[in-house]
Amino acid sequence: MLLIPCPHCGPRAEIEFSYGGEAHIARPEEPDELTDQEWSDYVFMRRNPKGVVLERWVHAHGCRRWFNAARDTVTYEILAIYPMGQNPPELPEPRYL
Amino acid sequence: MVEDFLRQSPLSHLALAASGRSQRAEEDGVALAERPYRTVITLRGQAEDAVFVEAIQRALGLGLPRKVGQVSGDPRGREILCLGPDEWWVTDAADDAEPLVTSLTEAVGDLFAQVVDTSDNWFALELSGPRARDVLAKACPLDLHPRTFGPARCAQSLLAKAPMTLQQLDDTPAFRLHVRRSFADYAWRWLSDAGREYGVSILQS
Amino acid sequence: MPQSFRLPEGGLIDRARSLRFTFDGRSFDGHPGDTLASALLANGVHLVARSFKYHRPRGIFSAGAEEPNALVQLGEDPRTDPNQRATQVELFDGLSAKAQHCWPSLEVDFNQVTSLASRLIPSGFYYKTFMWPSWKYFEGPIRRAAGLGKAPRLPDPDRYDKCFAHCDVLVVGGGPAGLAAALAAGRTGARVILVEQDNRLGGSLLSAPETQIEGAPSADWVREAEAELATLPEVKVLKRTTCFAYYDHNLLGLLEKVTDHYAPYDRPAELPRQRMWRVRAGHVILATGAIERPLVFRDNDRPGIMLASAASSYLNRWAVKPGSRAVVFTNNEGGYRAALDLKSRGVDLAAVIDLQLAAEGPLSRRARDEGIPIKTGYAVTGTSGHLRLKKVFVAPLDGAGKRVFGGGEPIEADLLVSSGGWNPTVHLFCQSKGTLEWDDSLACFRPDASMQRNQAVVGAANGTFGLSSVLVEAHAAALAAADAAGFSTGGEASTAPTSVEERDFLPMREIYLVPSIKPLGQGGKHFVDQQHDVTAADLLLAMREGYRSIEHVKRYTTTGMATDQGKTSNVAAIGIVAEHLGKTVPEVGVTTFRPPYTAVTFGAFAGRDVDDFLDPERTTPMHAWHRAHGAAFEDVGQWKRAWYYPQAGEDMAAAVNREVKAARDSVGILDASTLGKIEIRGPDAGVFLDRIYTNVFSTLKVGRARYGLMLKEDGMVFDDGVTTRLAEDRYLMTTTTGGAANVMSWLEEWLQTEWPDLKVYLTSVTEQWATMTISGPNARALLAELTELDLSTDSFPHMSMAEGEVAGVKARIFRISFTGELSYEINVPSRYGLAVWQALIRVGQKYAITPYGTEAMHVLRAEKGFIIVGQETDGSVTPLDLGMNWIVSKKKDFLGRRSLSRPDMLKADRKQLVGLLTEDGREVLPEGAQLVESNHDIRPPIPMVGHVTSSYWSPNCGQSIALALVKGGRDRMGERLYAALPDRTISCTVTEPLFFDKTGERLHG
Amino acid sequence: MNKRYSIFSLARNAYTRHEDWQEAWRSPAPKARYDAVIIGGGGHGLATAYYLAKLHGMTNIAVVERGWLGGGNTGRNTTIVRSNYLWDESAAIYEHAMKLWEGLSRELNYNVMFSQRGVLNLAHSPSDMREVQRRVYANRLNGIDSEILNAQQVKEFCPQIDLRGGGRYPVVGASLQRRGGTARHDAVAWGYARAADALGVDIIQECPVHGIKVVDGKVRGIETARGYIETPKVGIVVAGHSSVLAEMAGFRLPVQSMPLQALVSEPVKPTLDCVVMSGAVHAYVSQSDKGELVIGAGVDHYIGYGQRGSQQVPEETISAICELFPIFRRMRMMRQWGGIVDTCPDASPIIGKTPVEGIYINCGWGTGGFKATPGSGWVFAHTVACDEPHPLNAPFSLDRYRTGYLIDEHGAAAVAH
Ligand SMILES: Cc1cc2nc3c(=O)[nH]c(=O)nc-3n(C[C@H](O)[C@H](O)[C@H](O)COP(=O)(O)OP(=O)(O)OC[C@H]3O[C@@H](n4cnc5c(N)ncnc54)[C@H](O)[C@@H]3O)c2cc1C
Ligand SMILES: NC(=O)c1ccc[n+]([C@@H]2O[C@H](COP(=O)([O-])OP(=O)(O)OC[C@H]3O[C@@H](n4cnc5c(N)ncnc54)[C@H](O)[C@@H]3O)[C@@H](O)[C@H]2O)c1
Ligand SMILES: Cc1cc2nc3c(=O)[nH]c(=O)nc-3n(C[C@H](O)[C@H](O)[C@H](O)COP(=O)(O)O)c2cc1C
Ligand SMILES: [Zn+2]
Repeated sequence: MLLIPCPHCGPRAEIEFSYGGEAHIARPEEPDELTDQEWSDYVFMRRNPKGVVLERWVHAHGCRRWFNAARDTVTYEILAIYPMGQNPPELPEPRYL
Repeated sequence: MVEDFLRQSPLSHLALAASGRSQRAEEDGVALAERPYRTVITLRGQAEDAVFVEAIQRALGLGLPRKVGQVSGDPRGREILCLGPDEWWVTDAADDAEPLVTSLTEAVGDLFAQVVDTSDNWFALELSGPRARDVLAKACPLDLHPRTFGPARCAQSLLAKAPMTLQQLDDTPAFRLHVRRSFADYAWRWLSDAGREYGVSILQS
Repeated sequence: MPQSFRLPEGGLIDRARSLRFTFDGRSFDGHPGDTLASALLANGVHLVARSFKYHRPRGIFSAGAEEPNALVQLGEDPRTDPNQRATQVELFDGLSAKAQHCWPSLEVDFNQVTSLASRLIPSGFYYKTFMWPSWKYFEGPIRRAAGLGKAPRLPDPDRYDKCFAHCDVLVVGGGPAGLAAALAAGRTGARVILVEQDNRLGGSLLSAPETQIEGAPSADWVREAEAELATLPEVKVLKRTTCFAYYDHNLLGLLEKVTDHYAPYDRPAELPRQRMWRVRAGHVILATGAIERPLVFRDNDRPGIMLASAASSYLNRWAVKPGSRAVVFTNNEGGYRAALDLKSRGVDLAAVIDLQLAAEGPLSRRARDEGIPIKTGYAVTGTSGHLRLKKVFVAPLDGAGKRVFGGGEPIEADLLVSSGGWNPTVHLFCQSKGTLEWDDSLACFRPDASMQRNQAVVGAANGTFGLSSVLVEAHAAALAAADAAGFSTGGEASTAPTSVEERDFLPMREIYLVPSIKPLGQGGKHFVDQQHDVTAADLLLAMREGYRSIEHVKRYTTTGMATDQGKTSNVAAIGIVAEHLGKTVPEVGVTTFRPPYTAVTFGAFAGRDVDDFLDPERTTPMHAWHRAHGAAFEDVGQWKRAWYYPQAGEDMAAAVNREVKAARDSVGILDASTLGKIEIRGPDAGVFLDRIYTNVFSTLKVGRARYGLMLKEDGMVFDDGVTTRLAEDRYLMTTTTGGAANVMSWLEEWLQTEWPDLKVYLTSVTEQWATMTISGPNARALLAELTELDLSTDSFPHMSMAEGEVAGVKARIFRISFTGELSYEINVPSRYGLAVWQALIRVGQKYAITPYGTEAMHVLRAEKGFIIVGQETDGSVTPLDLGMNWIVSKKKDFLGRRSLSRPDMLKADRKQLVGLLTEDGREVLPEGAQLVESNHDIRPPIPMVGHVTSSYWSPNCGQSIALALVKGGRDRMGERLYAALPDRTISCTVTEPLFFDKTGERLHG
Repeated sequence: MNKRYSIFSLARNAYTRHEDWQEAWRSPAPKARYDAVIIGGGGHGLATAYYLAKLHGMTNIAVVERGWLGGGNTGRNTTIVRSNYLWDESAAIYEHAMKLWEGLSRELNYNVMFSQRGVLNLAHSPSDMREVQRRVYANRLNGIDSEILNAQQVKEFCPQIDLRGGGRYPVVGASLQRRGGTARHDAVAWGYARAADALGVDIIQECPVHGIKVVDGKVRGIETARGYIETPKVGIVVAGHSSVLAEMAGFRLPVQSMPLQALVSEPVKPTLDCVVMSGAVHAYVSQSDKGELVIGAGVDHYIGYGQRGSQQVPEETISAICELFPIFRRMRMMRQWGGIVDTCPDASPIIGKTPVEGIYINCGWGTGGFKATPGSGWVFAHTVACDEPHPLNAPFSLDRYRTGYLIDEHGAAAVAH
């Protein structure tokens, strides 16, 4: 059970949170302009890195706020949290095979 | 005003009033009481908007806590719990929320804010006594040690499998636990069971 | 001969009291402080078990958690526990244990024939045979031969508990290292939890009474340490508590045995049997000690053969002589400690057989001085004795340690102890993904790099074996942890407890496979994993067959996969593999350490989350009424909903028919409180809803309501419900019962993450309101009796809302309908729900008001062709499939819209919602029935064109009705389809999904 | 040549003290060039190689495995085999696998201990029951054995279950596939490896692939820890690592890799004779031939390559097991572990061509691909050899996410094992 630092409530147990998948996926402004392929990329294609992932969490059983996190998917270390709408901080890029 | 006898606590089927004591028995580690009908108003608004903050303070006579987890006011009377960066609870000992809802609604007026009566959406229990933290530790992943939590603090978390808003009332320690109304029976039975090893007194509300 | 092997004095037992217990039907006595193992040994019982595969007689091998052999079945059904390690079972009065995995008895076990056939059943034999004619003929007997103890047959009557805990410093292990660490950290005021699996603190000191700390016997130091810890308010000491798992982010799992050690009649009823702790620790100090490594020699498994340190423990801690005449077999100085202990406590010491070419340490010197016969450069080449060790054979080794000379000289002995060095107990460290390094000087794996923050390993667990170094290291680690947690010693440097450094751990002679007089595998067995009967020959066979990775060796031979998880055997196995492959031990590497350290009861994992606490039951304000009126309940998510209300003599069908008719003939009442409700406010509320719903809400008039459909971005229907505009900037949304929480999160997600510019606030009010629906031609008349509101269609039309009092309670009333009848949905604050419901029932008597449950509701809505999300839809259905194009706006974008124009969404043969009428109207199609186009009996696979989603007897239509999703269904009106069931075929006709009041007159009543 | 395994060879070798057994497979050095390379030595990769050699005559091929054979999900799954899937496309491929399972031990001359002891999928509510019926009826029309049991029949088939479900999850019925059951996970990998090796396939372990050379949209070869290997065809069958390999080749997948956990109890004498699964309470359990209860837990809902998982997940699963089987509450967990499962948005696999010519992908089996091992290898071999999908795997194309032809097995496979 991870210990996730909610930006509003402080470190809390993973069971209070829900996962929201990859961060920084912007909904297309004009869906009609997209090809089927582009639209399906938006709906289905997600980064799945073995390394640092930028992802979204919501403190579902807490303050109910969404936030972004950078997490190493191998060590599970949470490297940073930052608000929605903000760009990720500079982060190390560990490489795993 | 509606007749009193028309209303029902979600625990009315347990007939707690008949069995309850007035205070915790010496030998029991915890006491448990239901606290139905308290006023709980959910307030949403922009903490960075001074007009909003001031309007609320004027309407309630209480400072609007800005840090999530902070509580201002009197836990046995009127208080404000900060639940999120733009979310608060105004709770009050009054069992009729309407006057307060009205004054808050008027206070926020056309501001981008929301005032909703949620008094019946939630149900409050009070758990107190020297072993109260031990009982809560069975249900809740929060660290409630006096160094990290205390009176005038609140937190949202889980009570076993029910979402919960928790606040500490005093150093007894006494805690008030709010669960959604439909979880009242579950929460009550869960806590009674978890407290069994320490002894549980049931208090009249 | 009661306790004839009990020494007259010493030991940490309470001789004043005796405890009576039985093993395999025989009665014995022991004392408080004993384990089952020590008590058996005190009574001269060594044979306690049979091995897994060959059913070899086995004894007590160790004195702790690492025990591979002495597994017993404890207690009687329903409180029976298989595979309990006798070395960890605390003795209590009335304890009863049995040998397991043998027949007819422990002494005479017929299954031992497998031992004779052992040549036919080497590792992996089952992969090579039993294929013809079929595995099924062999599987049964093999299954019966496998397994160890017996699972209970009756439900477990005991209760378990679970809790969370938090601390600044968690110290695992209550030996000298753990105690020193807990004291040092505790004195700073930090919150400390110290856990010790044993019932006593002290660890290895309990077995070494002669050691001194701070100038006093270590036992005194331990006592004082424990006393001081008890005075520190922020320190919690948990004994009988095993730290079994180290999960991410410093979450550790503990299993506390709360009442297992009490006699059954003494177990306090209010206490759980066991308690699981989940500790979130700021810092973790692992002081888990070390486990001795046995030597692997021929026939090293007989009762009477044990670890050298175990022998010392039995002598010193339990005052038990583990034998009368002993041989010590060692490759390092440590074995001499056991030799000295044995000698000094009156055991006849036949010889120390030392693999080393010379023994030059302080202990061996002392042993020599005391006249103990020592044979260096010698090996044990074998043993004899069936149910108990009788003889040990020894012979000189060649210089390389690969061969022995001569036929082996016999030595009479009933005890053989062996010491092959020590393995730091790195299990928890490795579970937390720490990496190991091989320490050549100590010949063991020790912790290398940590993968968790704030973690330290100290003492023997870290490969630090000298007592004073252990104390210094632990002390320093604890202060560092406390300091990092914000607690300091307050300026004055606190000093570590001191002890005289004992250098009794010297380099060893690394020989993982002790040679014998015959080639490996002949005339005896070199056991590596005793519990799984894996021999050195098995390991070699695996490698010969190409299973060379240590992971393959493990899985092919099953070494290390038994209940002890190879605590005493893994390193030996790795050593043998390394030697055979010509690699170094670290090159071969270890297998993955996984939780739990020792096995954990399922019940403890579940804690109190069993029976009706497994999942909360959510109830509505009118629940008690439904119960009192005999309702049967249906689970909808976590909610309990009234399903139907059978009256005397009615079955479900009769009750539902009555309820369905009542709602159309006069008036019915339904508890709809479980519907999700969300208050929405803000200047952008309308825009927001337009993006969420497929249809438009921004144009809705205040006071009016509209049905809406929500899609996920993939275009599939996700939820539906009616949303009402309460004011210019306020809406009230309703959702399905099961979807309420998901919809709320869905809305918040879009608002917070994608559209933060929209000014909208949401608040869930699901349980603020008790909701009751009255439905039927008399609904208006009934309501009129309880409210002053003008209910005429003009002032209160269909799809609108009004506020007013009902039965004296302020209410919101919605005129909406899920039945096709004139309906009012009355919402009052939950505290008044029951009162208003009762008022409606009371007044409704004159209209024969009938409460109806969810089943009748389903029938009523199906008669009207209304869908239920989750029944007509399954995550693969679009609004177009449902024929709901009318609700899909062409003018605006909304979530999921773009997906609807993907090529597959437009195909004509997509499954579409239709109605079905059976040819024989009395026949009700089963839900889920698959539809085919022809009823000719053809062979599968038979192409299916659709399936029945809902199907009911409709008393109002006087026949059965069904909804179905059918390929190209809208073009099949009037077509005949067949529901192909295993036992029959039902023919039916495709119709519009609408069966009753097709013009919708009744709605407007 | 490989010597055949049989009771006679076992006896013969007993006589020579097992000194003469041959290696189950060779450990050759990689050649500079192969006609095709399969990346991933799990069950699916090895089966692909076997069928490529056996059915398509491609024997100059290699399987390249980063660690040890079967060390991925093949070696860590709960071994449930069944074919009672809802949609026609799934039913067809899983049933094809089931037929291959039924003759697999003898085909491979390696006992994979395929045990058709029956798989129960429990229903706990009327709506569960509706789904059970829908699936069973579809199964039968697809020619798959599948039955509906009422509560009493469940009790008769598996007396250990507490029909009250502890009170909260009463068992109201179940579907039963009698031909379903379990197989020995490791043996499947090893049996395919040995059989493929016998046909000339090079099996190369301890050889991680760290690069894929693509020129002009065509694959040329792979970079491995043991050097560059030239090849015109690459089959990627690496389960949890699919996205990592796809990235090397320069295309994307809709796959998320998540931790899925399992655990075993201590071994006991036979106490459970069938496989029991319950989607509602997220639990599935069987007893292995060695005696452990083998229990599958749920997935963590976030990406993770740690091959472990969150502590609360097995906790929930074990609670559910205690609920269905109060007699197991005193049993003890002996070991828990995790795998990295590759999940697709529609819970169905992707088997087919990729945007890169010569690269084929077989992934997305998520929590339930062990049962498909023979069928998956069989169709994938066809795809690689013929450069076009077999009709059985054609619907499982990567392109379906574009067109919307999803095969959503979430409902029918709430726990997809
Ligand atoms: C806990 C658990 C329980 C499960 N239970 C069931 C069940 O009961 N029934 C069922 O049908 N399915 C089950 N599954 C799913 C099933 O295990 C998998 O779908 C299936 O085994 C996948 O097989 P595979 O051969 O594709 O993958 P794997 O066996 O994972 O093989 C992939 C291989 O690729 C290798 N690889 C990765 N990267 C590289 C690289 N760069 N270079 C070279 N090689 C590489 C890996 O080392 C690995 O050996 C379960 C899975 C888990 C984790
Ligand atoms: N041959 C040698 O020189 C040698 C070998 C081993 C130990 N020792 C001596 O042992 C001492 C080392 O002290 P130490 O404190 O490091 O080790 P220790 O063995 O004295 O104590 C470790 C303690 O940890 C407990 N423990 C282990 N795993 C646990 C778990 N998962 N949960 C709960 N408790 C657990 C054990 O029951 C034990 O009480 C020194 O005195 C050293 O001289 C010497
Ligand atoms: C069906 C099955 C049965 C298993 N039985 C045992 C067992 O009896 N003993 C054991 O120690 N591990 C058992 N395991 C677990 C393995 O030891 C190991 O944990 C698993 O293959 C994952 O590998 P890893 O832990 O090395 O990462 C079993 C695994 C599976 C898939
Ligand atoms: Zn928060």
